[in-house]
This record gives sequence, structure tokens and C-alpha cells, in this order.
Amino acid sequence: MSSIGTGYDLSASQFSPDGRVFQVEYAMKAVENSGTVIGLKGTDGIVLAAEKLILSKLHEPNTNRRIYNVDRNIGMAFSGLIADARQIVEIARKEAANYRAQYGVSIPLKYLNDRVSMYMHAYTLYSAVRPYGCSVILASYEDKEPNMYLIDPSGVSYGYYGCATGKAKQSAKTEIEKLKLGQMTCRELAKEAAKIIYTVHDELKDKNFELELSWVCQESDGYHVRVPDSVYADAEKAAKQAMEADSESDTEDM
Amino acid sequence: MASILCPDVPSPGFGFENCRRNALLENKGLAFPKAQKTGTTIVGITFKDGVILGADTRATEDTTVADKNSEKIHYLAPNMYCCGAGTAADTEMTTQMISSQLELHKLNTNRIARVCTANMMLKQYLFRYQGYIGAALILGGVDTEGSHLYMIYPHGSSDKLPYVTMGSGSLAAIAVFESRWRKDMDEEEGKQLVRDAIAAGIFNDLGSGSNVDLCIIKKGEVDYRRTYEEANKKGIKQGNYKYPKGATNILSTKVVEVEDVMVTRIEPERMDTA
Amino acid sequence: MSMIERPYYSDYSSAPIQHQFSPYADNGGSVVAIAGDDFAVIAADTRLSAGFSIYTREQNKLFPLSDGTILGCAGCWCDTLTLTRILKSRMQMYQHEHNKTMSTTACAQMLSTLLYYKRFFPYYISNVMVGFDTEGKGCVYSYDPIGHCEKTNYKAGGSAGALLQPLLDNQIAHTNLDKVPKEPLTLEKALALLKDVFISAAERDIYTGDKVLINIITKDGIKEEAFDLRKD
Amino acid sequence: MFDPMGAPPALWHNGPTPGGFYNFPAIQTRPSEPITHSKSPVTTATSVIALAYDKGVVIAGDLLASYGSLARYKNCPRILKVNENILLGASGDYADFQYIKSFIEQKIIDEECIGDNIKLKPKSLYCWLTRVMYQRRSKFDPFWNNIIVAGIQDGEPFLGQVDKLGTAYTDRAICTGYAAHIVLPIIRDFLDKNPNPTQAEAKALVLKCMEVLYYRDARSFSKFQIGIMDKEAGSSIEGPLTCEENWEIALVAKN
Amino acid sequence: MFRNQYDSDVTVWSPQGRLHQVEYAMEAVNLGSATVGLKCKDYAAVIALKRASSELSAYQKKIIPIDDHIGIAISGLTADARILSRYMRNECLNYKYSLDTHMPLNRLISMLGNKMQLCTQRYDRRPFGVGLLVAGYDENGAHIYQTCPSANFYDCKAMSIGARSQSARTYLEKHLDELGPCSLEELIKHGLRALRDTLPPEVDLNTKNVSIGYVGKDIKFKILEEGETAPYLALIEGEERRGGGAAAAEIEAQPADPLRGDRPEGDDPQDPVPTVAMDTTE
Amino acid sequence: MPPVLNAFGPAFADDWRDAPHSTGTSIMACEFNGGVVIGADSRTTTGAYIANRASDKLTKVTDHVYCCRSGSAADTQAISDIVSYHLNFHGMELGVEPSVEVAASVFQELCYNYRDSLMAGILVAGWDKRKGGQIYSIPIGGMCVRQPVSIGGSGSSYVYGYVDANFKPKMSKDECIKFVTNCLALAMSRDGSSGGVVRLGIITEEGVERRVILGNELPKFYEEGSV
Repeated sequence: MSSIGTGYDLSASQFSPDGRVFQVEYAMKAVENSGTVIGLKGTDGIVLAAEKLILSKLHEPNTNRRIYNVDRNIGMAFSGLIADARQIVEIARKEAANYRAQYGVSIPLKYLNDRVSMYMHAYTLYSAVRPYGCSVILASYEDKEPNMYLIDPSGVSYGYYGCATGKAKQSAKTEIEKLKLGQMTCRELAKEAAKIIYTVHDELKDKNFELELSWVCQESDGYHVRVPDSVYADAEKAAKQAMEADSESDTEDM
Repeated sequence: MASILCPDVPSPGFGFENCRRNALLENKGLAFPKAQKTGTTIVGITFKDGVILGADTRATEDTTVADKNSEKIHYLAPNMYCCGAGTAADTEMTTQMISSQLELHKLNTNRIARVCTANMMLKQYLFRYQGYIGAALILGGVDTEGSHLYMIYPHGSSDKLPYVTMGSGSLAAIAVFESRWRKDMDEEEGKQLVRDAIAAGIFNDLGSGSNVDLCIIKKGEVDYRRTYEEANKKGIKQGNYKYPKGATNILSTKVVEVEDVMVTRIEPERMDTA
Repeated sequence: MSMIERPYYSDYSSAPIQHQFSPYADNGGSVVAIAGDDFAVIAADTRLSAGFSIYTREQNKLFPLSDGTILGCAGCWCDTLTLTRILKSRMQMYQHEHNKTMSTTACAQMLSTLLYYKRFFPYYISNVMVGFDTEGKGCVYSYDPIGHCEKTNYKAGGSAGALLQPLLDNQIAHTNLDKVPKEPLTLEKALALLKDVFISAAERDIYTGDKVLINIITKDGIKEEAFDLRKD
Repeated sequence: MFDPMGAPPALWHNGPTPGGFYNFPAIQTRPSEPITHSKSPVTTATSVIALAYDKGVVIAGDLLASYGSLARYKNCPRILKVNENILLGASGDYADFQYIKSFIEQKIIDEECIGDNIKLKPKSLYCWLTRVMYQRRSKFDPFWNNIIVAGIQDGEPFLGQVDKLGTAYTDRAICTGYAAHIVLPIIRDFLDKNPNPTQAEAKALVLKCMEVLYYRDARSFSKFQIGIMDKEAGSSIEGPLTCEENWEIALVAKN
Repeated sequence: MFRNQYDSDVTVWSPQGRLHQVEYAMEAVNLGSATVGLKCKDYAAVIALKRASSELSAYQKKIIPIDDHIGIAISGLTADARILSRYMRNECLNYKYSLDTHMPLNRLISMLGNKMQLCTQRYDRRPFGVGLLVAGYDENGAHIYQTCPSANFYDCKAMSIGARSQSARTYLEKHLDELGPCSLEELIKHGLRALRDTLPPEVDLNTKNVSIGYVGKDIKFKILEEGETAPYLALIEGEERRGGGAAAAEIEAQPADPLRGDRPEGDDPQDPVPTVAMDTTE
Repeated sequence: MPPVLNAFGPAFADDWRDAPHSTGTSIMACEFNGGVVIGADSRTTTGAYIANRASDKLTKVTDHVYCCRSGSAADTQAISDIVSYHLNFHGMELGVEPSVEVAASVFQELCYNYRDSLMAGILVAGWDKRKGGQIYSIPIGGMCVRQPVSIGGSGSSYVYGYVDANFKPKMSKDECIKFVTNCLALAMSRDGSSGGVVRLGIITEEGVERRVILGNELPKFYEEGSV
């Protein structure tokens, strides 16, 4: 059903006659306008990857990262409005710090996810504020167990083995579903993640992009860090090779 | 109330009633005149041939230096000296008194007084006054039994040790001894060690300062080195602060003429010798 | 014998020792400032102490607030650190808001206000400020801890202040010395006097010693000098 | 986040407020609990010794936490490596130290999360601690600690001390508690004679100082830690080490 | 200008997932005169074109010092810039007060970003209608940051914002490789040339309408006004003016923002498209 | 009282300046089958400063009677000097050495009569022909009681349990020495006011034998962090 012009889609505190809150749905649209971000859970950790679109040659390469640290062992990747997402990063960091101050240990991801989801959800309840225009993926590796959650602008969150958000989330999901997530290590997944990001990137619409790759796994001692240079280079190489192979097969098809 | 523990204080002495009264008055806000204190570094060690005592020479009154070259190593007997820290008057009077008692003791017994005798006299005297005589002492000397070193607290306890320090600089000085003292040092090493201990007090404890005094006591021989080392030199002033003659204002002058001076001379009478 | 008060022995009494907390400490130090027609000098010793201990022998107690204004502080060091930090921020704020550096007279007034603002929990500091006044002559401002401000030509503050002020009265203001011809105070004479008074202070005040740092403000800017004092 | 300067948060912190889901940013509520002040230290740790040498710093403190005169906890480390630039040592109330420590650790985590490779510097931590201690003393609720910040900044060794009032100073050699009275004089004397000692010399001196302190401080302990931060070799915390002991004096001294 | 249903409030998402109010605020930046920011290894500089609102008025200030190591140049609503600069000054002072060191730029900017974001999410606020070019020097070196009303910010090698700034960006992109190793004087020369490219042919840079701010290794942030800029202006005087003028006028008609690349297209119901767009992501 | 030194109140590390000189102590005495073993630590403190780390708190009273002193150093030294003088005098009057019981009563008389002005906890221990090895404990307040084993001083509170658990009547000399050493070492390791070396005295018919166990030779027990 179309929402536009009905007048029921102007406020987050308003239901449409068929029981939808359109403002929340529109906020999700904002997420879909942004570069793709994926998260993959492996046997020994989690890999996060982001497609960061480069808007100007004048920008420094590292500006506006899409993957942040919330705590030493927790990573957050997002797509959507960067300014909104940074606010979420800030909130998550405060939650993590508060938890540590109170309980003396780092925050369990499940709890952090609950808190951040609640926070984002609170912004879908009032007409005085608007819902956040971003989705975030939270990832951690605690007690040898990888955990990953994806939170939508609505404040809804689920745990995932593999998830994607952003522009090309559908095609990314299709690619992810091809992987045997339960059996792969992070080193393998780093390559796969790079391949997916390269595959789903739309060269026609968005010219340049930068691949961001981070992991939190056994190899990084449970810390969430950008992948080491060698791993990054290998992943990028694998992705480019795959792309070439792909385009070759395409030409063959033709 | 005479007893063996605390014999009655002879009447000219002071009573503790006043101490209590003073404490009460002080609580109510009355300020007492501050006594000159030797917030001090005093030390002593035994070495191969005897004892070396050392002291700084600063006496303070609150935070002001009252005496820049105060003498803190007091004579007790020809073979014994005593360093004093605490209330200056107390240390001086206590050592003077014990010194005269020791002299009498020597005359009575016709023997050189022993150091342990002096220790007993001092601690019994101080114990009688229950710490109100603020004298912390280091007693050193050589007698027929060898060389001895005691530290005596104001409350009347004493310890016999091979190296001791007292006064506000005692902590600084003890570290020097604890890190470098050895048994049976020779005299030069000993003097250097005592100097360094006193210097540690002089330079690190604000209650101690100025110069180093040493007193080396060996069998039959005392070498009292008043100002063994001038640890701090006074700065040289550039200006001249002498006032020219007549600098002082004469605010008013009044001349009184003295007239008719009469001199009368009285002849002394001779004593009646009968 | 029951007159004797029972002494207190920590090991045998059950009551815990109550450490009374005092928010202040006396960290000593002396500041002397002298101003002439075309200069102002301020000096402070570098000894930082508490009780009978020396914390450090190398503590600068002079704080340049701008190219033409210097503050010297002695007293409670934790208050000094805080006050001077606030002053520095205030100087920068003034610079940004007014697009010019604060003049000495303005600094002097600001300090007075800052001190009085803490009237009932004062900064326990003896402050002396030097610079040039609106007529371009050297000047000295001295303060009490709660913000009273006095403009003079010379001032001794801090632990040896009471010892030195009469000497300065005599040597600079020639108090009670009408017969001695008054010569204008030159920078050389002021510096010589400054050094001499610190030598004297170090002799008698246990909180003054180690070293003196001197800052000299003239039309050409700020110059620094130092000389040693006794260390006991 | 807890505010180190402020009062502790309400007991039921972060708990649900009736009718409220979450506090929106910039709309903050104040805790209304009455504030209680600690009047004295309880479980205390004794002196810390710190000394700068030509290429770094050495800092040492024993492992004892005393409860009054009871030697209660004998494994309480209080030399802390803050980051690659900073070592920290504290004496005084151990609970206050743990509280301050958790703040500093969170600061470091925050910084790692920002990931801009800008690391907290010793002078910054020293200044921050000065501000924290001063704020608390101004509320008549001090942290009963003396804290030494040691480290390397701009290639130079740095040592600074902050006490419970917020009195702060830097020097080549700093000691807290009894060590300031007992061993600081011999360290100063040593530095006067040898202004640029090597690491080995500095460490030997600190070991000697720990021994002297063990003889003369009734709240000290024979087991201790030494932290060393070197310009070239990086940092390490060694220990528990044990003091040398020489009791010859007890054989010589007899009443 | 025309309005649509979804652009009345900053709290309203359009069906395309856009925030029109924020996008309009972005447009305010383009109302301001151009500023250029650029950096080399050890220095960062901002150069601004000043306007006088009438012949009788003084030239509007465009460069504001924040701290010893940071200064900003503004395009857009001056009053909003003042609020932001006061906030930045405060943060720098607080940082210095408690940590005794200069605040690293990225930390300041991300705090600023978070502050600005709040105004894009609440019914009782509006976004700040100003863009900033922040020049600064910290232990990571020289920086130029650009901030937008959308609360986005970018770490830039060089950047230009404000009216007709596209020509300056074109210049900067072309000379990007030369900037890295160049001296402060060279840097300012490049900046002036880029700024000159934004001017219509009949106008030229002069001491009245240019201010220069720079900061760098061992140099505190300094602003040159009026006479002080003359030596630098002399350096580029008489050089042939490229492209600039005429081309700029043409560009002006087009979107002046480089960031409008990802305008959604497709079968979704379309909003009425205003002549401005916002950067939803990067 | 002497004038206050620091006008702003003492910092907590400055208590050594005006705290009295006292022997916050660990002392012990224990009977065995041929006499008694007495022992003490060697630490004398003013505040937390160790004024003497090698003091001797075992003071001879007569050839066969010693006392272990705890409390104010000045008070206990004065008391033992007086008692020693008194008993030696009395011994000369009697022509035989006074018994341990007599010595204890003289101590008690002083401690009780001057209980308001003295701060002294004393163990009187010795050997006499009539009753063999005996120990009398005279705590603050001036009571006196004979015990087969007794401990005193601030460090004693940490070892009451150990003493109760390990004391056996009629131990051999070596057993007893080991027992006393262990007790004191345990007390010293926990009490900040006790420490240094252990000084021992073994009093038997033959007289007294003094021993010293140096600080680094003391028996070691469980200690946190060094299992």
C-alpha cells in the first residue's frame, strides 16, 4: 500500500490505518541508500566488512570509517547516516564503560545489544524525535564464542551467523548464504567478505570505494582490530581475482 | 606519696598541675610563648677505637632560624659527650645538671664515670618528668668497659645501639647508616659516615641546617671538632646596607640647661676597730 | 600522681586514629617584586616544601600570564596550580573574545575577582603580580588570599614576606630615612637588592632556599635570571 | 559514565525509572542521594620510590596492604603499567587506588577505541590526576593517596607526584610516605654525585632503598615490585622481588 | 523553490529515506562566500573570501581562532558558526585544563559532529546552517577537516566550500600531488589561486577581501588580515587566471556539492526533487 | 605538650614526630620440662617509624628471673630497673635469690599501684628451686596470674589460636624453642608493630642462655602471592 500523501507517515508516533509506522520504514530506506556492510561469523571469530564509497579525491583515505570499536573486544559496523551512527557508537561506548565501572568486566554482547536496541527503539516512540537512520552490526568474541547482532532503525535486533545491510543487502545476503559459515575460519572468511563486497559493488552508480575489513577472533586475541595488512592484501587480491574470473566468464557467456 | 617509682619532686621543681592547666588554657585559645627548639639532626656511631657523635647547628623558633650556629654536642664528662635535640633549654639544662652530678660522682668514687652511669642518671631524670622535659639525647663515651652509645627519649627510655640518630632529621640520617655502616670502621671512614648522615639531615630536613659538628671520643682522648664542615655558605651581598651618619630623623630637640652643680664629697668613716 | 594525663598509645587503644582532613597545606616559598619607571622585576625561590620536608628544589613559582604580566605565587601549592590554570584559560578566552591581550591592570582586577569569588573557601596563596600600568610605568599588585588588591612599587610575600617587607620599606621607600638622598631606582639596583634580600631570607626562613628565579620585564620583553641560595 | 570528580551515582544506577525508558542525551538527571565523606584511609599501602635515570625511570613499591598495624594483604600490587608511555605507583588507601585505577584503565580503553594512535602522555595523566585530586579535596572528600606518575615523554624521563590535596610537582627523584623522609635523602645525594645514572645503577639504588625502608618502616614488607620504563628497551614490571636483609646490628646490640 | 510534504521538520524522514530539512541546511553553506582549506606535511592553511554586506559596512570575519593549534574558516550562517566556535574553544580549553596538552583534532571534530547531530534529530532544534573548514596541527600532523550541517565531517587533503567553490575544488584536485611536500608559502599560493578561481572575472583578490589563517609545526594559529596578506597576494599577482570566471558561473547552476552522487533513483515513489541534495552516507 | 610542628595538621606519614616511643610488641614465654623459654621480637616504633630494629625486650631481673616488656618503653624500662634493684637488694638481705613468684609480686605491686600512669604489659619468667620454671603475666591494669604459656604485646592477638592449638605441657627444650620461635614469627609477620629478629632466652637451673634468630632466618609460613 502506498504511504505517500496519506498523512499517516509524518510522525514516528503515528500508526497508519493498517498498523504500520511509516517513519520507521522510511528511516530504513536511508540505510538502503548507503554502502553495503556485512558481518560473517566463523568458527573462531567474526569478520566485518564495509564498502566505503569515496566521494571526493580531496578526502583522506581513512576518513569516515564505517567500522568502529566500542570496547577492546567489541566491534561495530554500520550503514546509513554516518552522523547518526556515530551517535550510536558513542552510546554503545558509554554503555560498555558503565558496565565495566559497575561490574568490573567487559560488557557481554547480548547485554550491550539489548541496551543499544532499547535506545534506538526509544527514538521510534515520540514525535519529538526521529528514528535513527542507520543499522549497526555488533560483533564480539568472548570466551571463545563469536557473537554477532544486527540492529535496525526500528530497534529490532537479531543474532546472526551472517548478515548484511546497506545498498546491496539482498545480493550480499544471497552471496552469504552460499558460504558454509559454520565451518570456516576467519582467515577464509576475510577473503570471502572481500569478494562479496567487491561483487555487490555497483560500479555504474558509485565510482570509487574503499574496502574496510576488521575482525575479532582468536587470532587477534579476542580484540576487535582491523585485519593485518597481509590478510587485507590477500583478501583484496582474492576479491579482484574473483571479479576478473567473473567478468571473463561473463564475456564467455556473451 | 613518696615511692620508689616516682620519688617526690623536690619543692623548687615544677609540678604537673601546671602542665594540665597549660593544656586547658591552650585549648581555650591562649597562645604560649614558643620555646626555641632544635628541630635537629643528631647522630652517633661506634667505630674501632671509640665513638663519634655528630650534630647540625640550626636552632629554630617555629619556622624561623633562631640560631645559625647552635652548639648541640654537650660536655658531660671528660670521656663522655651528649647530643641534644628537642627544646633547647631542656637539653642544655639537663646535660649541665647531669654533668655536674657526674663530676661529683667522680670525686666521690675517685673513678672515671662510666657511660652507663650517665645513661641511668639521664633516663631516671627524664622519666621523673614524664616527657615534659623535651630532651632527646644521644649519649656517647668511652670508659673502662669500652665504647658505648645510647639514645635516650624524652619519656625516659633508652636504647644501646652501635649507631643511632635522633631529632627531626633522624630518618634522613638513619638511611645513611643503614646503607653504609659496618662493624669496626676506622676513624676516617667513621667521620665521613657521620658527616654524610648529618649532611643528609641538613639538606633534607628543614629543621636542621648550617654546619656539621663532630666529636670523636677515643680512650683517653677527645677530639671535639666544632664546625667540622661548613655545609652551607652564606651568599655574598652586593649592596651596602650601612647608613650614613645622621640618617636617622631627629623629630624634635629640647635643650635643658643645667645650672649650679654642687658637688659634695662625703668622707668615708673609718671602721670601728675597737 | 593522678594528675598526669594518661598518655596515648596507639597499639593499645581500640579507637581508630582519626586523621583530621585539612584541605590546605603550607608549601612555603617567598616572592619579591620591585617596579621602577621602565621595568618591573619579580623573583621567587624554587623550594617547594611541606612540614619539615622539601618536596622539590626546582619549582618555578612565577607564571607569565602574557608578554607583559607575570604572577608570583607562594603558599598552598595545590591552590596555586588550580588558580594559575584558571588564569591561563581566562587569558586565552579574553584574547579570543577581545582580539587583544589582557593588560596588566585588567589582569590585576581579574585576579582580585577570582580570589574574592572563593571568599568562603579561599585560595590560600600570597599573590604578587607585576607588569606595566596604563601609563607605561612598572607596577606591582599584591593580594591577600581573598582578593584585596593593592598597587605598589615593591612587595615581599610568602613565608619570608614579614621578614623582608620592612627591609624593602627601608631600602626602597626610605621610610624614616628622610636625610638620605633619594635616588631613582634603577634596574641594576633593584636586581642587586632583590638578590641580597633573598640571601638574607634564606638565612632565617626555613621555607626559603635552594635557588631564586628572577623575571625581568622591560620594554624589550621578559628576561629570566637565576641564582643559587643555600640548600639547608 | 561515572564522573571521577563527582559524587557516586545513585545506588540503583541505570535501573529503570518509573515511566522512563532511557535518558535522552543532554537531558540529565542529578542524583539526589546525600553524600558521605570518608574521613580517613582504611586499608593502606606504604611508600613508593621513583627515580629517573639517563634513559628512563625506575619505580618501586612493596606488595603489602595494611589494615591499621595488621599486615593484612600481602599480594597487593600497586605499580601499574598504564600504557607504553606511563607507569604509575600509588601509596595510601588501597580502595581509593583501585577506584582511580579503574578510571585510568577506562581512559585507556576509550583511547584505544578512538584508534587515532594518540596515546595518553605522562604529563597529561599527571595533570588529570592533579585536577581529580584537587576536585575531591575541594569537596572535603579526598582520595587518600599519593600517586607517582612515571614515564617517558618526548624522549625524556618524566616523574611527577600528586597528593590527596592536589599538590603536584615533578623532580628527578620522588618518594611518597615514609620513603620521602627516610630514603629520599640518599637518593638525592646519589643524584648530586651522579646526575645521569645508568639503569643498572638506578635499579641497584632502588633495591638498596627498599632494603632500608624494610628496616625502618613498620608498615613495609620484604616483597616488592619494580617497574622500569626505558627509552630503548620498553617497559616491564618485575616482581615479586625480595629485599636483602642484614641483621648484624642485632648481634652487636645488646643491652 | 517549492515545498513538499516531508520537508517541514528535521524529524521527518521522506519516503526515500532523506531528511529535507538537513538538505536545505546544507544549502545554507553555499550562500556563504568561498573558503579554501589545504595542507602540506607540516602546515595547514585556510583562506577565505570576505564579503561586505554593503559598501559602507566592514568585511565580515571569516576565520576564527579556536586554540593555539586550531582555527576555522566558515561558510554559511555566521551566527551559527559563532555558537560552534564557542563550543570548540570551550572543549579545547577544557581539554587543556585537564590534560595539559592540545586537543587532538579528530577528537574535537567528532565531539563537534555528535553535538551537531543532536540538532538533526530533534523537533525543537534545527541543524546548524554553516560549514566549517578546520585547519589544525596535532601530534598526527597537519589536518584539514570539513564539517557540514548534516553533522558529517571529512578528513581532507584539501577542500573548498561556499559559493562557487567547485572551481576551487577543481583546482585543488588538479594540484593535489604538489601540495604534500610544499612550503608554507607555496601552500598559501595554491590556496589563493584556488580561491581566485571561484571569483567572477571582473573581481580579483585584494587585501580587503582575503584573509589567511595558518598553523603548523611550531607555529601557533595565526590570522593574516588586510595589510599582512599583501606579500602573499603579490606572489600570485599577474598570473594568468585559469578556467575560473566563466566556467564557475556555469558550474554554479549545477549542484555545487560534490557529495550528491548517490541520489536514489528507481521505481520508488518519488519526492519532488529540490535543487539540493544531501549526503546520506559518506 | 610540645608545640605542634605543622600548623596545618600532620600528614599521615608524619606520626613519628610526636608519637611516643613504644614497644608495640610480640612477647612470649613458655614452660618446658626443665625451665622456661622466653622470646620477643626486636622492633621499637614511634608511630610507624622503627626507632630501633634491634632492641632487646628481654630484661634481666636476677640471675634466674627475666621479664619480657611490652607497652611504653620508658615505663617498662623504669619498672624493670626498679624491680631489679629491689630484688637484688632483697636477695642480699635474704642471702638467697628471690623466687620467681616474689619477683612477680614486686612487678605487680608497681603495675597495680601506678596503673593510671603506666602503660606496661609484662611477662615475668624464670626458674627457682621450689617451683621450677614459672611464668607470670602482668597485663595493663596490674593483675597477675601464673600461666604455663603466655603471650603479650600487640602481635599476640594474631597467634592466640596457634598457641592454643599447639601448646603441650612438658615439652622438651628443643620443642619448646621451636614452638616459641614459630609463634613469634607468625605474630611478627602479621603485626606491623612487631618485627626484626627473634630474641630468645632459655632459663634453666644453670642460668640463662641467650639466642638470636635473625630476620632472614625465621621460619617461613604461607604467604599470599608466593605459593
